[in-house]
This record gives sequence, structure tokens and C-alpha cells, in this order.
Amino acid sequence: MIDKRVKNAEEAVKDIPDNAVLMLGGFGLCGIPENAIQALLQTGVKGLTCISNNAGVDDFGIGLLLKTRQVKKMISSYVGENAEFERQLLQGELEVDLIPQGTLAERVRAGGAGIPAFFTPAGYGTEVAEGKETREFEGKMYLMEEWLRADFSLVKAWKGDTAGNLIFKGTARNFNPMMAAAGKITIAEVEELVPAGELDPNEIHTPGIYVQRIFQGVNYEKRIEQRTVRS
Amino acid sequence: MIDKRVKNAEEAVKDIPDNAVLMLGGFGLCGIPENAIQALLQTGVKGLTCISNNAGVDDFGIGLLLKTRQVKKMISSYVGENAEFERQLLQGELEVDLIPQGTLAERVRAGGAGIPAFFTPAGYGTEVAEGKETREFEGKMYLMEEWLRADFSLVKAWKGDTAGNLIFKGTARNFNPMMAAAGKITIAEVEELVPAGELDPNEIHTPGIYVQRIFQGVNYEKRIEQRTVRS
Amino acid sequence: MSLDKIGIAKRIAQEIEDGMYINLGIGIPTLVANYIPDELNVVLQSENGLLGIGSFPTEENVDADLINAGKQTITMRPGSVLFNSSESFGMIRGGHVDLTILGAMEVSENGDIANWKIPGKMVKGMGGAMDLVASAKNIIVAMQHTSRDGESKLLKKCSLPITGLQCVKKIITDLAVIEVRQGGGFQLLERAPGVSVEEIKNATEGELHIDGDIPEMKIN
Amino acid sequence: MSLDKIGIAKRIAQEIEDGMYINLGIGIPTLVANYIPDELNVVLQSENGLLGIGSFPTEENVDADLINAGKQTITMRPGSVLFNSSESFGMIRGGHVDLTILGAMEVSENGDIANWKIPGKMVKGMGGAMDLVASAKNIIVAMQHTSRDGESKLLKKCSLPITGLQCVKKIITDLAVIEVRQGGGFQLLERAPGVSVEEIKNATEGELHIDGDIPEMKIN
Repeated sequence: MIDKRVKNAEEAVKDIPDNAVLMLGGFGLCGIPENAIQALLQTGVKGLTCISNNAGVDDFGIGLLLKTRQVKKMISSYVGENAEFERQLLQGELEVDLIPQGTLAERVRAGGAGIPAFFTPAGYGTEVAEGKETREFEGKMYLMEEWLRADFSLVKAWKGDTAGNLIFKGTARNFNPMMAAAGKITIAEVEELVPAGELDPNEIHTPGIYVQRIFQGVNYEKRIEQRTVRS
Repeated sequence: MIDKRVKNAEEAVKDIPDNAVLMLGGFGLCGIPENAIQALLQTGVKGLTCISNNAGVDDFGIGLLLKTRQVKKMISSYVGENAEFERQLLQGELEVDLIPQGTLAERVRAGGAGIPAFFTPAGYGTEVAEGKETREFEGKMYLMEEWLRADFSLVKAWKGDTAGNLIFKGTARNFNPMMAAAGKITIAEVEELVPAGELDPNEIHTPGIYVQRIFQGVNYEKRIEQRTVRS
Repeated sequence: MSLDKIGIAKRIAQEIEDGMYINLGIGIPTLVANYIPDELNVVLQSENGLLGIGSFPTEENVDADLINAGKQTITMRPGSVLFNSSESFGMIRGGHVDLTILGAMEVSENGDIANWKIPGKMVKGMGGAMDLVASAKNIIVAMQHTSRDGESKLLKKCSLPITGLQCVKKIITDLAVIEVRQGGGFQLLERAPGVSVEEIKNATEGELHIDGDIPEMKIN
Repeated sequence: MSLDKIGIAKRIAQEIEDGMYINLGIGIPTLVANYIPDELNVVLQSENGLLGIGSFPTEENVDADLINAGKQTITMRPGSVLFNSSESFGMIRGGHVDLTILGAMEVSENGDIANWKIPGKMVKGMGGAMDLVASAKNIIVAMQHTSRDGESKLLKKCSLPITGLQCVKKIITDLAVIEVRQGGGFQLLERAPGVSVEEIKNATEGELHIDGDIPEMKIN
């Protein structure tokens, strides 16, 4: 098997240039590439376009890259929970494209799967449809939406092997598998990196063919946004 | 959890009417719904349209339903290995739509996922493109292809639970997961049926929401088309 | 007396039928889960990738890798299944989810819904709402009948940016249960306990059809 | 002397580079797997849902649930992964497979390929061929230079129904290694051992460019 290992997050992200288009896995703070984000803070790369369902919180996740003004544009479905984000947006310092969550997931999936466009009913009749082609199928109206691809995809998995195969845990899977496939260079960080052959081929969520670099992450904080417990 | 169990194959397929559109999982004879096919031979339902990557062999798989003249039309990507099929086709007794394998997989996936149409490069410039809309994206030409859905999908899994969740084995997965999602009524047969809660939620390939009926199959023959062994 | 949030959630729970797959939005809809009768087998979907949402975890069982679409820590019920966001919205878009319950700022008498954006205010995004309303077979809206300023939220035409067209089937508010009629118009089905038809009429800007006696909701 | 099938497979194997993901078609391409140097780490894809095809199984290890796209029983190498047909063709269509090697009936000088249908004969279907040729970054065709009747299969224009347009990058036959030039035309790169340029020219109907001395293939 092809060995995709790199030493660490710094090594993995060091060639990401200014103005790169990135995809970052995660839903809220669940399943985000914590180590890669930290490493981007170190490289200081600027002008990033970040495709990610959310934009983190003020002091965690993509919020950290917003604070350092490394992000030029966010492409997301929901960006609450972040005061600095709001400030930059209102000041015109940050561009934001808001996309329905299912359309975002499918556009990313289309990018990885070589499908340049598809039709979805989401957003028909709303401002999301402005400037987009619409078409009727079986009496229902749909919008045409195009694929999304990235220069680099940063994903986080639970387990991975040296061939780049990934297994996610719980709802930390979310956007990670589609983003892994839609990045020209995909960088996967995992909680546990094992030799190729140790993962059951039938239980792998992301085939290693989509992953160019993999490393074992460190110091996962896994911050919780809404700690809700049974009384 | 919702209990999707039915007694057996006969019970599962008894309301499939003449002229129904069926999807049948499998690639070659690998991962085909053996029990459901046997039960259809019993009900004697006629005029079926079968969407399946292949058409079985003369005395197994869909080939059995061809022999009894229960099939009106096949929608497949490759239909070799079947003399009776060839005879019926040449005699004009059987309609056949041939579709590129990836397009077939994606059209079925689109059917399950509520996407009425998408663009693919497969078949551009060939007779597959006749009558289809073409469009250029980023300098490359694509065809528009529409979704496929079925009245009933017949799928075969390795393990399943009473809630309809399915796990496939090896390359017997193939078209089964997409077909499970694209059937109005999906009938799953499994080698081992377990109570809901016994399968690891992280290892399930097909969520039970797509499955309306499930039963434990019997007497799996799992015939091999090309038994190739190392000398 | 108008219903409180829990009252609305309890009334909505009565709409749930055995065997349903259900997506619950954030806010009142999330509360509905607490009032689904035990004898019903239903499965709750979380669009971030889970079928089979269970109760909140105990302190020891909190798992950062297991949250719902509202980013709350949750548990899984036996028979649950995890999947990615593309599969999740494939499920929604493909019509596999039987019932969607969500909040709204406005609903129009032809079933349009507005619930994602207020011009002039910070826009946080539509999340999965546009996909849900464009795809769901059956959509019930949970909301207050009027705004804090007393303005009706059941309108002839939505004034806020639309989330989806002609998709809402039923509205359950603090005052009433209302159906959106096929050809358009609100049909009053039930009154909140002690609320008069007149009050509901006054609180409804869109066309309200009232046929015969309107029963009171039964809520325990 | 022209190459036999094994010779063609051996020569094609020389095109394979470390780290490649490769899809091998049925026939000669399948044989290529036997001649990939051990020191190269490559992964073979089977479009029915596997990355990491291994050797054929021993009699005891035959598994009906594990076959390749030619429906032959196979094994998996360590690090393999299984997936469904939609994922598999997403991989192909999305350009993730580095090299596709497949057979052909005809190739034209602008890289068109015909390999699925002969008018008047029973049509078995294109299987995955149209997806592969429309999507692959690099396509090498393995075939005989001429038909059994001695007709050239490297043509100005394909006479048979097309599988894909302008997609073939290289052709390796029993007589020669030929590149399809960017602007069109066949470029002769190598001769089979003992085969003359003249023989290749005579067997090639399309425009054949011959620049300088044409080396013999090195095959061991």
C-alpha cells in the first residue's frame, strides 16, 4: 500500500499558500481538524477561502483563524456563535456565502465525484435561487447547483491507516468524507494511526485514494458547544 | 425502533404487481437477492422492468425470471453470459436499455437522494448521448442524466437488524445500498437477522430508513461465475 | 389561556404516528421529543448524521463526538445508525423522512415559510432549513401566533425573506391548530384551552376559514 | 517478432509508477497485474467496489462475496477498502484513479476509442468502460495492432460505435508503443523486438509520425 504518512500537522500544511481554497470538516466544533487549524495559525497563511459548514466559535475552530485575519471568505450554511465573525462581516472585512446545508454537502460530494452540476429543490423561490437556472421535473421546481472543490481539504477522523483509509466516530463524521474526496490535496489527521491492514476493509468510511497526507494528531480538546445532560 | 420484519420472501414480495419496476442489487451473481427472485418465480408476476447491473446467467439470478418470461424490460450496464437473454433480445421479446455502469449507479443514487438530474461526462460523443442535453463545464462536455427510482427494490445484505439497518460483505455491496434508497418499497433479505441494537451504528452501510421489509433468507447458493484460484 | 412552549410541544406530539421518521428543528420542536408516547415506535433524525436520537447523556456519558443538529450532546437509541451529511440530506431530499417539525418567523396562507433571515439583522444562515422545507412530505410549524409586538405571524404573504414555498401543512401555535388548505388559506382546526375563535381571528392576518364548531385542544 | 499477450502485459507494466491507483480492464490489462515490479507500491481498483485487489485465492480461500469486475474470485491486500458502486464511479469520474488500462477494438488518431459494440452482433453492454474513458486522467490501450483479418485497428477515424472521445493517451500493441499526439496523430515510440518500422507503418491506417530512430522495446 501507498504510504501517506507525514510527521505532523506543521509538515502537512506547510505548503498551503496564501489565497488557497480550503475545505474543513466538522459540524459545529464536532469533528473539526484541530491540529491542522493550529498549524495554519503558525504558518500565518493569509487570504484563505474556507468551505466549512460552520465558522467555529470566537476562541476555537475556524474562529481562531478569523481572529488572526487569515480568512478572506467563508462558504458555510450557518455561522452563528461567533462575535468576531459578526464584527468582521458587518465591517465588510469578510466575505460570506451562505448555502443550504444539504446543498453544501451535495456540492462538495459532487466535487469529489466528478459531477459538475445537479438539481436540488432546496432554495427554490428564495434568494438562494437568484441567478441560478431553474427547471421543472415531474411538476416540482429545482435549482441547478454546481460542484465545489478545494485546493486543500483538512479532515479529522477517529482512526486512520498509513494508506489513508479513515474511520470516523459518532456524528464527527458529518462533512469530513465528502471533503476528503473534494480536495486536490487532502490532509487527514487522526486520533489513532495504525499500519495498513489493521482496519477492517468493510468498516472504512473514507477510502485512502482520497487522502494524500495523514498524521496522528495530538492534544485533542474536542470542545463541546452545548453540554446538555440528563438531570 | 420500528420493526420491519416480515416472515419470509413469499410474504415480502406477494404484493408486487404485474408491470412493476424493480431494482435488484448485485454485480454479476455477487450480492443478488436470491430468495426474493425465487419468490417472484412462485408469484408468477409478469411484465417486470428490472433495473440491475447484469441479467444473471441462464439458470441463476435474473436469468430465472427471463426463462419464465416474467421480464419485459432490462435496464443494465452489461448483459453477457446469458443465452436465453440473447435469444429473447434478438427475437424482439425483451426490451433492453444499456447504461454506462457509473451512470447507472449514479442515477439510482440520485433517485434515492431526491436529485432529479445531474451531469456526467460518461457517454458524451457516443450513442448514449443521443437525445440528451449536453453542456460544457470548465472546458469539458457533459450529458444530463435523470434519476431512476423503482416501485420495489430487492436487495441482499450480509447482516441486518429488525429496524432495517444493513451491513454488506466484500464486493457483494455494489449496487445494493443505492437501490435500497431508490425503492418506494425496499425489501431486504439478509444472511443474519439480529435484534435492533446489535449492529454497531458506525458500521452500518444502509440506514434502516430506506428499508420497508426485512427477512432472514435461506439456502444461499452464492454461485460463482469465474472461480479463479492461485495455482 | 394561550399555551406555553411545553403546551405547544405536547400538542404537536399528538400529530406523531407509529413508525414515523421525524426531523425536529431547534427550539420548541426539540421539546416535542419529550412528549412522544412511549408506545409509539418512531425514529428521530439529526441532520448532522444520526437516525435514532436518544435522551441527553448523563454527566459521565457525555461524548463530544455525539451531538445533535443543535450542537447539544446526546445519546443513541438501540438500532441507531450514523452517516455523513450527504447521506443525511439525501435522506431528507429523497423524501424518506416522514415528518419535519420546525419553527418559523412567518407562515403565509399558501404555506410559504420564512424562518432564516431578518433584513438589517446579522444573518446566521439557513442551516438545513431550506433543504428540509423543500423536501419534506409533511411539515408542521411550531411557533407563537403573534410576535412580541403583537403582529400576526400567519400572513397573507410573508414579509421576510422566504425559506421555502408552499410547503407548510400545519401550524401549531400558542393559540390554535391550523391547517394550510390545498388551494391556500388557513383552516382553523382547534383552539387552545380557553382561547376564543375571535381571539384567533384577530391574531391571524391571513384568510382564516372557520367551519362549524371549533373544538378545544386536548392537552394533558 | 510481434509480442504475445504476456509480452504486451509486460511492456504495459513498465508504464506503472510508484504510488499509482490503477484500474485494469478485462483481458490483457488484467494480466498486467502479474508483472508490476514488487518494489512499486500501487493499488488496483475494481470498479465493482474494491481498492487493493490481491492475487487469486487458494482453493480454500475462495469467497463468492469477493470478486473483481471480471467476476473472478480474488483476494484483498492489506490496506484494502470496500465500497459501493456509486462511490466507486465517483472515484473514477472524480479523477482519483491515476491510470486506466483497457482493451479496444479501434483507436483513432485523435484518441477516440471504440470497444463496446459491433453493429449486427449481440450487444452485451458497455459496463464501466464509458465512465472510465470519459474520466480517467491517463488511459493506456492494450490491443492487437490489427484484427484477425489483418485490418488496422489504429485508424484515422473509428468505424465502430464510439466509447469515448479524445481520451486515449498511449497504445501498446503486439507491434509497437504509440502515443496519441496532443493535436492528433499517432507518434511511434517503440518497436516490438524484431519488428520493423515499415511493418508498423503498414499495419497503421491512421497518420503515423516517426521521428528519428525508433528503439526496440525492452522486455524481460
